[in-house]
Amino acid sequence: MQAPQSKEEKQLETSLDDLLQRVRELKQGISSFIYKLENDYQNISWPNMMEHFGVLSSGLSTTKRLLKAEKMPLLRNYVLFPILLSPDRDPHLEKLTEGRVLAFNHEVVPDYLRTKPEPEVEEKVQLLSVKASSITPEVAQKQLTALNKITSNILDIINASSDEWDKDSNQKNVVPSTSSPQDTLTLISAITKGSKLRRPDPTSMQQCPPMGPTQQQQMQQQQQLQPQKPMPVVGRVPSTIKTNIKAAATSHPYQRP
Amino acid sequence: METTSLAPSLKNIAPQQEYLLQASILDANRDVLLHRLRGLCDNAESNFETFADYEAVYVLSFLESSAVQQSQAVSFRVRHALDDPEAPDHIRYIGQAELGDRARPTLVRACLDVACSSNVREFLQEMGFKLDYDCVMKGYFFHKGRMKVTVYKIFRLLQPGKTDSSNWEPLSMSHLVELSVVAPLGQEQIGEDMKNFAEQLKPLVVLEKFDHRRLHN
Amino acid sequence: MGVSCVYMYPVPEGRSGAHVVEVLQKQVETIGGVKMGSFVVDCESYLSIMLSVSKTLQILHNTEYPASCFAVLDSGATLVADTLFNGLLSHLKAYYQARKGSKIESKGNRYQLADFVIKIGSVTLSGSFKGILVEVEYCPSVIASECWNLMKELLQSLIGNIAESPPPSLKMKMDEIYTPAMTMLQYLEHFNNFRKAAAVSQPPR
Amino acid sequence: MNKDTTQAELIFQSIHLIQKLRHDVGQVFKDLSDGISEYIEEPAEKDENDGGSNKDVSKDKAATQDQKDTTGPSHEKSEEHHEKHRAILKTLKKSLETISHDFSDLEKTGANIGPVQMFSNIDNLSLDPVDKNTVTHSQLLQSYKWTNKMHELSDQAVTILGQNTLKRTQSPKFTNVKKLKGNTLSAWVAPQQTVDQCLSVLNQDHPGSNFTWSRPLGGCAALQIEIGKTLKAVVVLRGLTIEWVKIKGFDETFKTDDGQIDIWSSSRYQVFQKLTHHAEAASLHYYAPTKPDLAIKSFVMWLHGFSNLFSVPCQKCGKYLQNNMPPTWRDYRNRKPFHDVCRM
Repeated sequence: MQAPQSKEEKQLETSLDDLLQRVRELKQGISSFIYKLENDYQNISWPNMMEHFGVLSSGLSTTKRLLKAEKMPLLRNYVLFPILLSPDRDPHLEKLTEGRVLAFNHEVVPDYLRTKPEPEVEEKVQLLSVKASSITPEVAQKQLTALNKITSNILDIINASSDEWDKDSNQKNVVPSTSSPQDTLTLISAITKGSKLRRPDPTSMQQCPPMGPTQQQQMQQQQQLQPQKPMPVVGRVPSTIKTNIKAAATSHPYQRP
Repeated sequence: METTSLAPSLKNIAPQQEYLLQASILDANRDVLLHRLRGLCDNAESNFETFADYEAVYVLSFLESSAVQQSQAVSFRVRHALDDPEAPDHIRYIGQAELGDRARPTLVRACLDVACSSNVREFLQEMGFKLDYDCVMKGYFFHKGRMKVTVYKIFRLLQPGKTDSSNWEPLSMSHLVELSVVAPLGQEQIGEDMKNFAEQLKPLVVLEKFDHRRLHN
Repeated sequence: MGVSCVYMYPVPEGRSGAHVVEVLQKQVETIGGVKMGSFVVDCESYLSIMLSVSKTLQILHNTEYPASCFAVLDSGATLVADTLFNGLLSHLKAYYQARKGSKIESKGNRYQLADFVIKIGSVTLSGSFKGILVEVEYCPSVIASECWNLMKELLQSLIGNIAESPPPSLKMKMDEIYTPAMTMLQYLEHFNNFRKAAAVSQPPR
Repeated sequence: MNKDTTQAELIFQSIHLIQKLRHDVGQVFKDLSDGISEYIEEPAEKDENDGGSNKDVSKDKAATQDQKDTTGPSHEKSEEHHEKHRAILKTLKKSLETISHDFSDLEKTGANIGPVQMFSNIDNLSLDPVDKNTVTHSQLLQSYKWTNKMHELSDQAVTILGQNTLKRTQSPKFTNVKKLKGNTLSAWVAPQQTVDQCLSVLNQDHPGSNFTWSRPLGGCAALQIEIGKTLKAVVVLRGLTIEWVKIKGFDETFKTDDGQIDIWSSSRYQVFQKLTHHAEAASLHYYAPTKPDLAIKSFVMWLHGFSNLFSVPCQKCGKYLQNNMPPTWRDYRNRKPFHDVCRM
């Protein structure tokens, strides 16, 4: 009797130790997180915070796993029975609980040793489960579809308006087309190179028939084949025109980029 | 021989550079820009300063103008204020625009302004200059420190030589906006200042350094 | 600004220019002139190159108008501009080039006598003395024909019969409003004469 | 006025009564302090001090009686003592009566004095306890000095102006108002239309010169005259009276840098500084308050005589220059040119 019992006890002891270890770690994690939140909240960043939560949740899940582990005896089979309730302060208990529980008295015992929810809560749960079971599957299905429908409708509305809103704000950014790059180009070239301001030289009329400025521009855009049609060069005297034309026809000296 | 008392004033012509940023604005949005400029620039309390100038560009080039020498042609811009008969005429020489590297915030070109008597047109023609083109510029003028902002419209003259306003034809539906500073060579700090100033006019106008080589005549 | 007349004062044979200038200065001081600084008028010639017709551009400066520059063409057309005009010329190097050794200047003392300004300048062409120019300006008047007789009276007391008639370049413009450019044209005329004389005595190489 | 004098009299009277009252009260106190012992010597003093009023006389009588009593035999001492007491009481009573009488007199006169009128805040000055803090006193002193000076100078000016026959300011002191009234007023209160009309007529009469005028300050016209291409003049007119003249060269300007008209600055040329002096003199010479338009007409005509300032020799010496100056004087009658030193 002694041996198996001791074996069982031993197992229980070790598993309890393990459990305690885990819980302690978890507790430490929580307290350090709380400490950080309280004293170092300026430096805490969101990823940092998430990291802490991750640590805590992993701690919880390992504890859970430990409880479900095979080696773990069924703790449920053990009964904790309070032998003595005393209203006096218990320094040993106080030390064990790090000052959280000062005495093992009537007040704290129901909270600490509870294995079932409170009766009122139990009642409410009961009520709800009864109500749920009273609904037929068809009705439930109907309600489900109705709910789905409503939700999807709302979703649609929200999406539509958010689209519109996006478009609006986009438009706002687009609207101030307060200047036209075409005009800028026209004006600057007029002021620096005199294009469209220069009067056609009466002597070189035949070579470059006078045309309206806009027309001329269109021509330039359309006739990409011969964009380098020489403009009348001011400062030339009629006698030199012929040679000029020749030069332009054979190879134009400045190729534009 | 060089000991005359005039010598210093003649020899020390510091080369002046013009730092330039350009853009344009549609006529409809002009007033918005003007009011913003008025707030940004000096003398906000006074009214807009306007100007109306007649500019004629004269070119001196060789008779045997082969294309290579064409690049050596010298052009002088002669300006004459139409709204202020008292103001002297003006010769302006503008050098080839340098873009510089990408880091340089503005266009830089040599620039020389010389006030002169009103017979300058005939005088230049007698020197061998030929009229290249002319136009009228009318618009508004602002200054902030040594930065100068002009917002003006360019007009073609329908008939040569007549400068009254019935003879004008606007070149486009936009005003040209220029931000410029004329300063001695090598003051790169100005470019930064201009860039900062231009930044404040966005997105109304986006003042840029325009590559003049990109322009075709 | 007023009407100016510029005359060449001959240097008699055997007398040094400096001495004649000194005598003239004494004379001005005797009639009450007060020395008010000095003056320089200089002139440089630019010749056109590669233009079909050869042209000469004369650039003059005058300390009386220190911020101005006078450009004169062969026809007498005169452009008055800022001194920065010299900067423009440097951009015209390919078309107009300064003729070497053409720099001529008149330099000397400036005297004030009531509303008159009297300038006695000795002319030097590329460093060597060529002659004496006397300028008398009557500041209050702007019409040469109005004050010519009055100026003649002063001029004759100073330089005698040389000032019998108004300077030739002024004769045509006696009734116009006088401008500083007219003074410069008178100087230019004298400078050209000096240059010609120099060219004759010293045949070109 | 009359009321004031009676008031003053009343105040004087009441002051007198107050003095009397004080004296009487003082007497009573003195009597009391002397007591019985010294009583004897007292009346003599009193006799010397006041003997005028009726009551005093009666008191004196009592006193002399007392004196007699004291000189009486000594066996009657106790009775004498009694007597003394009675006498003292009597005199006391008497003097108290005078006091009450005088007091009622004073009250009566006092009731007649009306309250003094407060003329101005000056009266309150005396109430200001910190007169050291206010500078009023020194200022008052200063202004008093200045008014005195001004008074003196204006007196002198009146005497000097009185001797002068050339009068520009119309005042009843200098001229006969009745004679000039209608015309003088129109000389400097001429309506703007009249002035404008007069000036445009002048402009037409002198084709060689150019007249422009403006009213920078409203009423007075600042007239600018360009005579030929010789000179420019600015003439300030009050109505049609010439108030101010300045002459400058043709190449000078009467404009300040900001475009305002500048009537103060002088020409930089000696000739025109001299001309300004002459023109000022001429504006006085041609002054005619009765015919203001004629005055300005003749002044402008005289000024127009300077159109040949540089081109005409002096009538007397035949020269153009004298002291390096052209003939800067024009005769008032025939407008002939003279040098400053050549006119008589």
